Amino acid sequence: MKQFELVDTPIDPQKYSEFVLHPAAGAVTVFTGHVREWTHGVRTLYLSYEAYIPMAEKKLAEIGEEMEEKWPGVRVAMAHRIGELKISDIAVVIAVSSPHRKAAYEANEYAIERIKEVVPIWKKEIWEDGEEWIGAQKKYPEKGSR
Amino acid sequence: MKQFELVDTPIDPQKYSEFVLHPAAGAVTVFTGHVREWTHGVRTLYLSYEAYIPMAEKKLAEIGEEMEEKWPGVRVAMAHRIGELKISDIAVVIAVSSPHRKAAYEANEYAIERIKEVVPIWKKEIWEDGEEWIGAQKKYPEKGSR
Amino acid sequence: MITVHYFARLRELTGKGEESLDRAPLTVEELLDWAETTYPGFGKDTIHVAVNEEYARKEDVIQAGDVCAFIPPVSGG
Amino acid sequence: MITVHYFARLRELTGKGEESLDRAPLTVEELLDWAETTYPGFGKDTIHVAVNEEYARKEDVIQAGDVCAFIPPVSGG
Repeated sequence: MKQFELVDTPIDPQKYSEFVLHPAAGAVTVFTGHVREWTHGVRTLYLSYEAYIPMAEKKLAEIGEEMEEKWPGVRVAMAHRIGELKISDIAVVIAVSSPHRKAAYEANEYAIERIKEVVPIWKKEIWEDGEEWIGAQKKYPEKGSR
Repeated sequence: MKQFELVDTPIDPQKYSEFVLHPAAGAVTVFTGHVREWTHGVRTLYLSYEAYIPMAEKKLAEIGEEMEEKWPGVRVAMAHRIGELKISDIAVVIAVSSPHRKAAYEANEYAIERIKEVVPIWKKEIWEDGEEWIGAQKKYPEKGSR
Repeated sequence: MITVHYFARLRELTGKGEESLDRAPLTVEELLDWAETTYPGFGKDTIHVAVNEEYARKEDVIQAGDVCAFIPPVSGG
Repeated sequence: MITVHYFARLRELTGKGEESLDRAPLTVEELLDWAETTYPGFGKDTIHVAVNEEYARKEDVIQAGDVCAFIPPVSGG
């Protein structure tokens, strides 16, 4: 595995938590984002994720650098899956270790917010009666917004 | 496994995250607290945890109920290990699922704060030149503080 | 008779994990006073008492058959 | 020549994942205008352009050899 990666196979969160663990770490937070069956009353059959892979991995690594600057002492590993995902599959994993728990929670939540803002990954929802590429209609990544 | 339990063997976080996952869950947060080698410049050799087991499991379940009241839709599983733990071993695991991520982060952090306040578990730190039972000297559990 | 449990520092101080007392009924405060007298250094001002696995107030009355536990400051997590 | 990549909705709209253009140098804004004209419904007002895997401003100039990508609103996570 790589510390920041896009994968097209099922994500094993344990690999990422083990990657960030070290003897000075007292806290590890692992966030996993899963395919949800129902969104706003519409039933999802499955999702399809697509990415601009090299740029997405570069942006994940940049987010990791931002986290290490903001919360010194954290260690981070992140992955996003692409391709077709079924209900409950893991789309994204964020593992953060820290000497103390506060930073592990804060940095982890920061990471998912940033991923949703700047990492070039796109989700298509496939329902019983249609499909659509999902994208926030108001918030765009800005150069230098870090 | 039980949803809220004390165990005297190594904790496998995966069991708890699988327990809370369901088709409406879009986010899962797993917190693990690990034995840290250094605390305030003192090197820990290992830790020993002791608990009032039946009351501790009851209090964990109560914390779970508090979480479900405060963040409707979350599912929770928690475990704390007792006995002797070495560096990097998991002392506590908190798994929370939620339709949306915000509640999964908030409820998880709430759980560890409450565990440290009210669950009758005690930690002894064993160093190269001594040992001591650790306990907050100022903050005590209050009846009805939930 | 009531049962009292000792944990952590208190277990080491008293040299026992539990014992039976023939003193009920008594209040939580009276139980703490008894412990402080019996086991010098008990430190009752930092200790809570659980009665039947629930935190009790100092004025609560312990009845025969109750299971009590002295709860020093907790440090789990 | 520059290379341009299309993803997600734009890949489906254009019917291609990438193509080569012989239009450099040009600004990001000019590239977006070209795309809107060439592919009706492109929606350039909601699309960012990455040049060599970094988000670019509208006034940035794209040189021959650069690798560009149209980035519609992202929805990872």
